[in-house]
Amino acid sequence: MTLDTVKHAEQTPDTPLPWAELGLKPDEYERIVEILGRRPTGAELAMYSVMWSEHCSYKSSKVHLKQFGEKAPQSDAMLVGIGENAGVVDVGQGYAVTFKVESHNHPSYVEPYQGAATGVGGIVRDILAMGARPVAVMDPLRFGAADHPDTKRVLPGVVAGIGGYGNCLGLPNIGGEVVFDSCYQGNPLVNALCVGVMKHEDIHLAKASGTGNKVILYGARTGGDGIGGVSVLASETFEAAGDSASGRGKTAKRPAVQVGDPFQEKLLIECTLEIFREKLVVGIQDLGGAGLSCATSELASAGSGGMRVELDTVPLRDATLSPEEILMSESQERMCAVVEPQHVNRFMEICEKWDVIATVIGEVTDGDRLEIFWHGEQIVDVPPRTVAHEGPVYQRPYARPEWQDTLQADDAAKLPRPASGDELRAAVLRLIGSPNQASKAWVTDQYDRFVLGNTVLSQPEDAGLIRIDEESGLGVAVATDGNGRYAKLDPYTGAQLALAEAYRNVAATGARPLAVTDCLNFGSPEDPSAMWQFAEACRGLADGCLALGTPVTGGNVSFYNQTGDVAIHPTPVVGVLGVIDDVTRRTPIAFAEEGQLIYLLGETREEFGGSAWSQVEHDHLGGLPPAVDLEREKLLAEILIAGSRDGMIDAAHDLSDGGLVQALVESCLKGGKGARIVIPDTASDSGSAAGDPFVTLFSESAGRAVVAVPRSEELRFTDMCGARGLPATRIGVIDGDALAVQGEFTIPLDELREVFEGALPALLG
Amino acid sequence: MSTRIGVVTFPGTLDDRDALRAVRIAGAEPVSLWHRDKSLKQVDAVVLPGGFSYGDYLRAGAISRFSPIMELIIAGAKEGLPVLGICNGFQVLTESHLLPGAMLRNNHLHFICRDQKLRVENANTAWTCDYTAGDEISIPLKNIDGRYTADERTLDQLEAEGRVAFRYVGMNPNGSLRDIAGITNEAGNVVGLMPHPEHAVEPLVGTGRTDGLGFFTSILKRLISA
Amino acid sequence: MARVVVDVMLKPEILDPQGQAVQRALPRLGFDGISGVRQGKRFELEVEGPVDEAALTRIHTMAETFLANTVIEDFIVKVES
Amino acid sequence: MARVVVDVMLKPEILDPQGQAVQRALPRLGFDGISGVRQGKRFELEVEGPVDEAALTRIHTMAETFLANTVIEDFIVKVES
Ligand SMILES: Nc1ncnc2c1ncn2[C@@H]1O[C@H](COP(=O)(O)OP(=O)(O)O)[C@@H](O)[C@H]1O
Ligand SMILES: [Mg+2]
Repeated sequence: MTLDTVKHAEQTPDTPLPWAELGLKPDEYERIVEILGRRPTGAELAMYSVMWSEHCSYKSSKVHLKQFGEKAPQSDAMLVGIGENAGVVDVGQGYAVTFKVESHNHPSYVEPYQGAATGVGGIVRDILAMGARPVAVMDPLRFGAADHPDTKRVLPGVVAGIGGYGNCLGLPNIGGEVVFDSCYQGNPLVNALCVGVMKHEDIHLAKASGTGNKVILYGARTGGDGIGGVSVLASETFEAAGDSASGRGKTAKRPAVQVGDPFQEKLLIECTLEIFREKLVVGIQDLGGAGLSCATSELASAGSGGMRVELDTVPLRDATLSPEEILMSESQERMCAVVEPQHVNRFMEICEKWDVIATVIGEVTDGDRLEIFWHGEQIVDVPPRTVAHEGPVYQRPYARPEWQDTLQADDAAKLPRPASGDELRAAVLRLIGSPNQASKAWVTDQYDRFVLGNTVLSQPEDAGLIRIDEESGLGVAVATDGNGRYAKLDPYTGAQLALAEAYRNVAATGARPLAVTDCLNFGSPEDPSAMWQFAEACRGLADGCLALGTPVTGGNVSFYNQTGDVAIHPTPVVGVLGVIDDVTRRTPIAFAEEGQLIYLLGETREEFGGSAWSQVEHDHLGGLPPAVDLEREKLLAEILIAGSRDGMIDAAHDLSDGGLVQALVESCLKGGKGARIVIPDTASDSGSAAGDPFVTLFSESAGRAVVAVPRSEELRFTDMCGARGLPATRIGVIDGDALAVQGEFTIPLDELREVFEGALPALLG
Repeated sequence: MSTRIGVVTFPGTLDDRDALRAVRIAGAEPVSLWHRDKSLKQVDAVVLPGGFSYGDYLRAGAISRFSPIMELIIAGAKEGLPVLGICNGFQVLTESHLLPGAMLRNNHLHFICRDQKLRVENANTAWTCDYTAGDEISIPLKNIDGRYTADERTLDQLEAEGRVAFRYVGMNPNGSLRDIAGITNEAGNVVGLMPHPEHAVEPLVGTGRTDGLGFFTSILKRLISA
Repeated sequence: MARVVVDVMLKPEILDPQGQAVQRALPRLGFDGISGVRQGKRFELEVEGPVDEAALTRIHTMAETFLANTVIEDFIVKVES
Repeated sequence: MARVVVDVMLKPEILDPQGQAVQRALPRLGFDGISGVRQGKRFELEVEGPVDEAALTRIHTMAETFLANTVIEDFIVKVES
């Protein structure tokens, strides 16, 4: 096989290249030729094709994501915004926190364990690359129907993979989501979030500057992982250059599956943190999707000069890899650093201490080209910005699907409702025993939530809460939420509901929401309906973030979550980060003290579109999702935060899917105490639902929470709510060992527990 | 002079920071030890903390058992150096044959993380003397290879000699034989257990209980009175 | 009763962190001269009835669909004598 | 280069939940006639130089002290042809 050098490319302008097989469109290929003034070499083609893919270039989503910047609320907390590996937020006392959520959906369907494991690994390296010590992970998950046979393949594998990787890394898993819906049958969603902490001065960026500085690749050896597509370059085309008809079969097809090595990643983390401590790097980038292509072009593009790389110095796991494959390989657990020459020795010593392989593969040049050599011959000569930051941008057509009206007209209000106390009781048990509403302990018990010794709150609390300073008690809370059913009914509102819920969850722990990350999981951008859902969700999220004053700091887009023509529900997953000055003030969900008063905050309206009740009892999805009032969410959050800070509330639980009764069951079971509830009947206090037990218990109106108030604090608390204009309705008292709704039903805690905790084990074994 | 307690970090150790913190909270001086160290830095006792040393590849503890520092610890333990192995540390101790038996995959085959109740069966060891035999404590348990196994003769001997230091109460979380959660050597200086006392030393974090602090106050008491 | 063994190994091109960790440890333990280690699984199956063509075909299917994850693993079926 | 295989299996008296889980799943998947399943490990070692008596002795020691934990596991060493 002849090496396709730059010179060779100049001399053989007519050689046909497999750009179409690599996913490039004719006009995209034309642009590459235009940029280079000649045909690309195989290596250049490999780089452009992967960097211009949807996954790396955001070519369909960019025009919509722009709003997150344009509509960003004024925030002093934002230290690093969208565009870097992850956003960075000031949390006070000199600390900065970085967090981001990312998807690994498609790989997790193919190989659940490794797909999910490497999803965790990838997001952790993103956080590490910002200069931060990763301190926690979370995992928002969506699966097909709980009783579908393939769910029994995918779910246990995904959960074991997340646990297997995260536990071995020593990162506490502090929360996530597990949602079942048949729309995810062929397209499970595996999103992974990581939080990292650093001091302000430790923030690092992915850029290569300073002529003569060395480019060091360190971590695992490079193998053939995840390069399925590009092997065509190594095989047919060039093998048979000028004779493409011969079609001679060649090397084994490279594995598209990446295998994770969490032990290697743990070493990489500790090694990198030690390198940061000694201030040995100028710029740093993790290797994720698109591997070295991405790392080298992004570092060079963001820096001031050019870069020269000797590709044959890359340590390999498989000696037969071609240069194109090395550039494309997605082997895990690798990082790339730019280091001043006088620091290289120390850098290498630290790597040696941690048994991490490190190699100087190139250096920063004073030009403006990214040049890559293979045994002395030049195979890449490109302007790095054109690869990394100036990919194609599409204005995909989008249109509101015609079925949207029909769907919204199919109002959930018409569904038959439980009429008697006994029927209500039965409906409660079916609700909390349904896969989506039942305890997720089967999943979360497989995750280490204690490691690092700073976990203040974790599952099943509203948000995960981590102490970041032992002396002062400074902490951060993170929650992720997303409801595909709501978003299907109305993607604009659905995205805002996801945001509002995560925001509320963070506030419920007593933390002040500061910033947002998001993972937007949608169908094909080439389908105008899915594209409309995406556009609406982005608009909703951007408007919502502006209203709440919480900027989007980063996130991820996952398109093509569809099988044939059938897409998943549009599923924007939103993560909100908050700060709490003193973690001893945190509010848990548990009802722990008998005699404390239970207050319902916010207004309850008759809102059942997309509700858990409509799904569990009627397998119904139609109507409109609950209305969003972001001013109200802000007010609720202020009350929850003040209540926690000033010791007025001892428990708080946000209300979301499943409504009031779901929250009451969870708070009772967590605290091991019952509750006596009286359905409020004064309309002014509790909204339009007053007096109707079904609506009060099952409606999913947003902007609500339940809190437990010590009797001694009642007056102070209700005064505060009254003065601020937040409806606060006393609905009962913590008491006994049953959930009793006066005049309707009583369910002993033991019975609730059996149903709530028994459901997933019964399904998953 | 203050009491120096060493905490070993192997590649892949995770709970070393927590163990160091627990030592500090108990009032001793925490000393970090590195797996390649050729000296024990004059510590009075050693903790082998939890985690996944060498990724738990091959078998949990099998690779770290051969590190340079383990040679010193094995020799020291035989002369009476107090050694506490927690989780992965316990696995290292059985792999080193400082404690009998072996740890296998949990019988349900899953990683399990829970607040686990134990009974302190032997309150005479270097690491349990601040407890009373029969005390029930709750501390976090988190592992996938936590099923304690030994042959019948060894088990009988352990029982007969009072060397079962901790037993699971209420629920056996992994199929450990005779509900064994932790054991001690004959001399009582080497103790290993699967659950994590170092995660239960502060009221706020972890499970919110401080039932694990006694391990660290025990050793302090023992060393000071010695 | 006959015994059939199914050996399942990661495909050669797939990263084998376990084998790699073992290999790296060997020199430290004083074992030289091993240039590669791969770690896989071995299943020993006790088969009722005769191990004929039909039985082996069934076991092959079982290995392919269940014992091995053919996305990342290869397997072989052997009759133990 | 020669290949030596070390098979490591749990001793017969030790409970093997992995093997049992496989065995229990088989009938559900439609595979009958398997009365027992044990799951163990298989190590494939690439040996530099000749695989003579001396090399095999060394590998045997390695298996005994490292690859297998003889408290719970048995092993055998085989030269692959
Ligand atoms: N996959 C998961 N990983 C970790 N924690 C999870 C996961 N799924 C659910 N949880 C946790 O379980 C609890 C209940 O989840 P959920 O009912 O979805 O909460 P909410 O409705 O408040 O968002 C939360 O603490 C959540 O963080
Ligand atoms: Mg919640």
